[in-house]
Amino acid sequence: MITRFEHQRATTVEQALAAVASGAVPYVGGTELLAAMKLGLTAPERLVDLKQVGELRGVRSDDDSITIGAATPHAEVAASLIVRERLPMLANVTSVIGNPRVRWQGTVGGNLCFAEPRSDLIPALIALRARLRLRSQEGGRGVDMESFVSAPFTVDRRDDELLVDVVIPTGDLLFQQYHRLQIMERPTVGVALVGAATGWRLCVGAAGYIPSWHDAPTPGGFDADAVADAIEPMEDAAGAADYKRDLVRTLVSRALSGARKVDS
Amino acid sequence: MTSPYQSRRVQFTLNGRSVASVVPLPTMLVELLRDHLGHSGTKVSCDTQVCGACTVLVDGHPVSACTYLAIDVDDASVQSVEGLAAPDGSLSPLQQAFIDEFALQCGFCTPGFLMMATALLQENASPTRREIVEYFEGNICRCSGYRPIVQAVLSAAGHGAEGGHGE
Amino acid sequence: MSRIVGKPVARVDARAKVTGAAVYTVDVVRPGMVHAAIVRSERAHAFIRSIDTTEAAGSPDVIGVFTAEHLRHLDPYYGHIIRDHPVLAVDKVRFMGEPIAIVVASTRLTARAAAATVTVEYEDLEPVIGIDDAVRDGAPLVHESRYRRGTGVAWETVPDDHLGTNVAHEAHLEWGDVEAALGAADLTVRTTGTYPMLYAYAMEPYAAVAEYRGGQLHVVSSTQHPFMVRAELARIFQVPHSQVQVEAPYVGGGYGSKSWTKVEPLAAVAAHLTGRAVRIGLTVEEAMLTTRADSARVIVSTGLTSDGAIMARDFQVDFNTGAYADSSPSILDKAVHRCFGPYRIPNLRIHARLLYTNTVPASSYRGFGAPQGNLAGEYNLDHAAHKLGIDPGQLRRRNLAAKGDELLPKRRPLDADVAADLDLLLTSLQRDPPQVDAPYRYGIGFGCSASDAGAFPTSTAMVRIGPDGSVLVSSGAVEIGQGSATVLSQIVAEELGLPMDAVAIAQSSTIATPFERTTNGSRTTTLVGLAVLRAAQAALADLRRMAAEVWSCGIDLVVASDGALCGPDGRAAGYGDVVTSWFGIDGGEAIGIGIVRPEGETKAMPPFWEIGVAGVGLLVDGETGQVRVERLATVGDVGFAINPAAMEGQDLGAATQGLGAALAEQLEYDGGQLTNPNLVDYRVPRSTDMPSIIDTILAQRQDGVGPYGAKGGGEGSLNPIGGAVMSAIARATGVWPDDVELPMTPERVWRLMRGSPDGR
Amino acid sequence: MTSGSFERQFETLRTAEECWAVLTDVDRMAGWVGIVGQVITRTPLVAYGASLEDRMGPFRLRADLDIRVTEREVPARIRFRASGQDRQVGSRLTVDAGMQLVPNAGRTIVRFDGTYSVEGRVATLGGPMIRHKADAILDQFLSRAEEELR
Repeated sequence: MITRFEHQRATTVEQALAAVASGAVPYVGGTELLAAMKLGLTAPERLVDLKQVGELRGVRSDDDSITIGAATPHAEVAASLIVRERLPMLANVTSVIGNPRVRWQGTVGGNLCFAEPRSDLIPALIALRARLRLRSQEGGRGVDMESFVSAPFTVDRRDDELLVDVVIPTGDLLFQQYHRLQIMERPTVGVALVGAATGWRLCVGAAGYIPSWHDAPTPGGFDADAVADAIEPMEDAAGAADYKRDLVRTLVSRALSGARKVDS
Repeated sequence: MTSPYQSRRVQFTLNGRSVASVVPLPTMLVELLRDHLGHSGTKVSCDTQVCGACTVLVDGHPVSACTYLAIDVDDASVQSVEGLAAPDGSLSPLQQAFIDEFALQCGFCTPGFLMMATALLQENASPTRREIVEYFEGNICRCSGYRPIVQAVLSAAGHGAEGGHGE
Repeated sequence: MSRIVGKPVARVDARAKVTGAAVYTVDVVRPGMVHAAIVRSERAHAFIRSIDTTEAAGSPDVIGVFTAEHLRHLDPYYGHIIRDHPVLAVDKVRFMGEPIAIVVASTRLTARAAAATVTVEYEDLEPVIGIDDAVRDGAPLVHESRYRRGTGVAWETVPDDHLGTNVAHEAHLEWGDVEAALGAADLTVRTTGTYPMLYAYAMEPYAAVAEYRGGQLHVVSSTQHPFMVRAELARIFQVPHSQVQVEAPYVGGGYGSKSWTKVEPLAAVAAHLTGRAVRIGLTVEEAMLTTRADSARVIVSTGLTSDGAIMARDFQVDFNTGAYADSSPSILDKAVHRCFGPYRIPNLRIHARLLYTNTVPASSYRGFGAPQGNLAGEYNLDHAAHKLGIDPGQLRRRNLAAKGDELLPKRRPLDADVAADLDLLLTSLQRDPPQVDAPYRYGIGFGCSASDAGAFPTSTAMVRIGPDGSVLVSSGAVEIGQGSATVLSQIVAEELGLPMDAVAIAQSSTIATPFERTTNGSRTTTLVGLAVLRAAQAALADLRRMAAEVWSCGIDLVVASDGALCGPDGRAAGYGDVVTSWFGIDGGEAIGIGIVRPEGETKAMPPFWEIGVAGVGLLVDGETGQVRVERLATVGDVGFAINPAAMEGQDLGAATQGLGAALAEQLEYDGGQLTNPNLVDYRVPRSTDMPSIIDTILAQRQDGVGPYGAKGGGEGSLNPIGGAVMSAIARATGVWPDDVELPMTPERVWRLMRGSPDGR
Repeated sequence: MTSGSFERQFETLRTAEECWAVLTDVDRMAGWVGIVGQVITRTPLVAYGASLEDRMGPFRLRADLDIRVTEREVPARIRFRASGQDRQVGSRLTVDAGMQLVPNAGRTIVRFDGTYSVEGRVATLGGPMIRHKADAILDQFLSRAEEELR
């Protein structure tokens, strides 16, 4: 049951910032927010629609990084030539989220800020060492992707802030692969493995309450058993804790053997 | 007594014609089409964005009209199943292929599949069988086992019975 | 030589369905129509202490709020076998989600908002959820009082009186001496098969629009059984059938789940109490709280000789049927007939119980009691073959009943060649086995089933040939997607020598079409087909009589040819000309009635045996337990496929639902609450789950009683899938458990491979 | 329905009387657990009311709890039943819990046990999440209790 709410549509970032400063909840596609509102799980009194804020949408790049506007639909990221060329793992991840409708309605920023624990995008961006830029009427700040999500559905964003974009460093990438397994509607386990000249990062998403990530100088520095033991598996319709832990072990092993093949 | 909800006017293009309606804010796009504008071809089933029965195109892209605020299509262009056939009643190649391939039984999912297939062929005029299957991940047909639907899209895309190139 | 039957003629409903023009109950709008929302129980088992509707009654737009108190002047119970189901809960709720009150308002939004304000005080009772809860000593009683028989007691199912227990119905079948035979067997294999609680998921959720027209109750409903719903409504309101009209427009999927009465009484009492046209349109979540399929535990022991001959089978069948009986007593009886398979079994004993629990009431679903028992029964034979070192196809061939054998005493002998069907299946299934590498493993599985199908042979139909020679068929059978509109039209076009576009069909309206008992049991093509065939022949005979009078010749001299009549001396006239000449004006019609009843070829029951012969080849990921079905084969032993494309569509659809049950679908209860009443957490097969190799084989031996030798199909291909998948997984993994349970989720397969019990 | 049970204990140097005084001071205890707002004492050691509010990102659950003491023996043990519902979310919470104070060689063993259940919409969406949350709340409560009785 949706209760009463007020609604406004922003066309500029300034309008959007003013709206969130006055307590409005931002949304673009509404794939998560409207679904939760329909179930009565959340009842915001004010909404602000960001679909028309052009500044928040699109993929930009320079030599060392790719920047994705928070209001960019997943499908647009997946179709971006520059993303497909330099961040094939991200192109892959954004082309398997939900279904084609969710990928046109849903956006990168919405996915990150909603922080459903069973997300493909969050572990991928942690492994890619993405940095998020937020703004409020007071000013802006940056947050590393790995410290953005603190608990299920809980992120480091104040109600008066907007996530503006995601900056992904691409300068020294050597390797990027995402292994996933999905049993129900959302991913069951996602393992992102990214190698860069400065080091390797492995992130496990979806299996635990929050993503868990590990750094190592080479892929040989990761241990699948240790990674699996480190997660606190979330039991749900897809499986109990022991099963999920074993899935993590299997997928991490597969990811590492993929890296070894490339390495050798 | 009056409705407890605020209402707002929404004006948009529906299947090429300009339309307007005044709706309570919580109205979903599918309710606007079905209940306010009498376009009942678009169906509601799962109501959770997984079955695709409510698929319509907004500005050319497929959305779940069950979870899309009606007021958000203000100024937009919406295409529903009623807009697929030509004004003279002649069917689109996809519609004809669905008939020829027996790609429907109860028909409740059919409008959603047709709209998804329309979106797919706009994105990719010559999809492979695998691409079609994957594009339909979010559309449920409980009657057919999907085979004839996939075949219909292949056939409308010009692959005929050969089944497209590659898996 | 047929012109129209036996060919993949385009569906007559296709154009309406691809343009969005097809009208379903959810699309029906009536002048002044208002909307009902249902207040549902938040408890699984409780006495209702009070219901406070004050706030709802004063809410914006609200026209009325009604509880069981408002129905006291009616006879507000339904249930066609056991009349145990109150329209609105009376004094007590028996499952979480049971309707307690109806709120009628001018919009759906405001009706739902008002319904959310109704508060109910409960006095909790201990809930009964599982089979073991229901049968233990001292179990709380779901029903305390005796109920009356329903209006549609099935011909072979008579409700028992089990006052003081949770057993709603029992059934028993026995011949030979099972104990002695099991004692003498070389090998006895025991299997416990647990079949999940399933939701049919017809994509159109239950909906009904009710109103009074000139004092007559008129209900439009998404139902498979308009005439049976009429009977139940007439009894609730205590009026003659003629005062109640029920019609079903296009139905958005049925699969059995829209059999008998569901939401129609709620809409009807709301219309009765408000005097308005009232629509009830459930959400899928509410539909999942309306009905489901019976879950089951089936224990089977089979005794065999060392060379694989079955000596005896002993079955214990327990069905969890939820809070109300609905069609489940009949389903239980059928499960008894269908669990042991199309085999010669010298000694057989089956005991079955139907158990009330505080869960969503179970009712019909595709297969009607067959899939539940087939899982245990067929896996058990594969397990036996494995233990004996015999090829599973060989073991079956050795025991399969032959055409003409009696599967059930005093019933129609087997009218199919199941061994030939099995050969067709295995040839397809064993073709080109894939090469697989670790961690993947491949296995095939298959099974057989025989169902005493066709429900009851009661069917009437009418064919009218109009003044322009075009034809209107009237049948009470419902178009639920199975293609009845097309197949019935094909039969009439064939019989009258007319093209398809000269034939139109009107269906499923108690006021506009003649009586049809039900649209279930795979009966429509065979029995309704026979009725329309006879009606077409009768209409043609009527037309010939007219021509004979016009031409003043003997009727024997008038013959039909290519859509026209020819008489002596080279006389010929189109059908329309004969009609108008006879009536003497540009009007009139020739009318034919077709009737099917238990007489002649449809006297022996069942009207036909519906055979299921199907199998899969699947890959198991040895590390994650994920299963990918690579190939699927079905044999539709349908006698004659009047529309082969539609028939193959039915077989693939049925098998696909079987795959859902085998691998993913399951309604889950935690305490008294259904925890996955949505399509996100109740996962049905998607396009990506489908095998890449699908072979829908049709076996057409024209051995049925239906038109041109047709027999029913459309359910059979579901029945063996569960056991086939289980056996394929056992072959792939090399692990053969004694206890099997569907769905085989990746987690269950993983536990099977590791011998690891559930870690929860 | 999502349900769970718990059983925890710790030992303190305080006497049972001292523990009792702290562990029946509802206003003080309310501050230990983030999700409990104001507590109203209707009849001391018999009936209380409390407001509960929990948030997980955008999801919010609010319920007025009715708390009734079902057994008590000063200063040894107390049991209560708390129940309430969030009508907006369509969910109901019930907690049956008890505390036992067992003197043990100059120390006191403080034992808590109980069951909780969440029924309705919330339970259809996140059983594991609820259990996870309940564990966290219990941990929070017990660590504060242990701290205060150190």
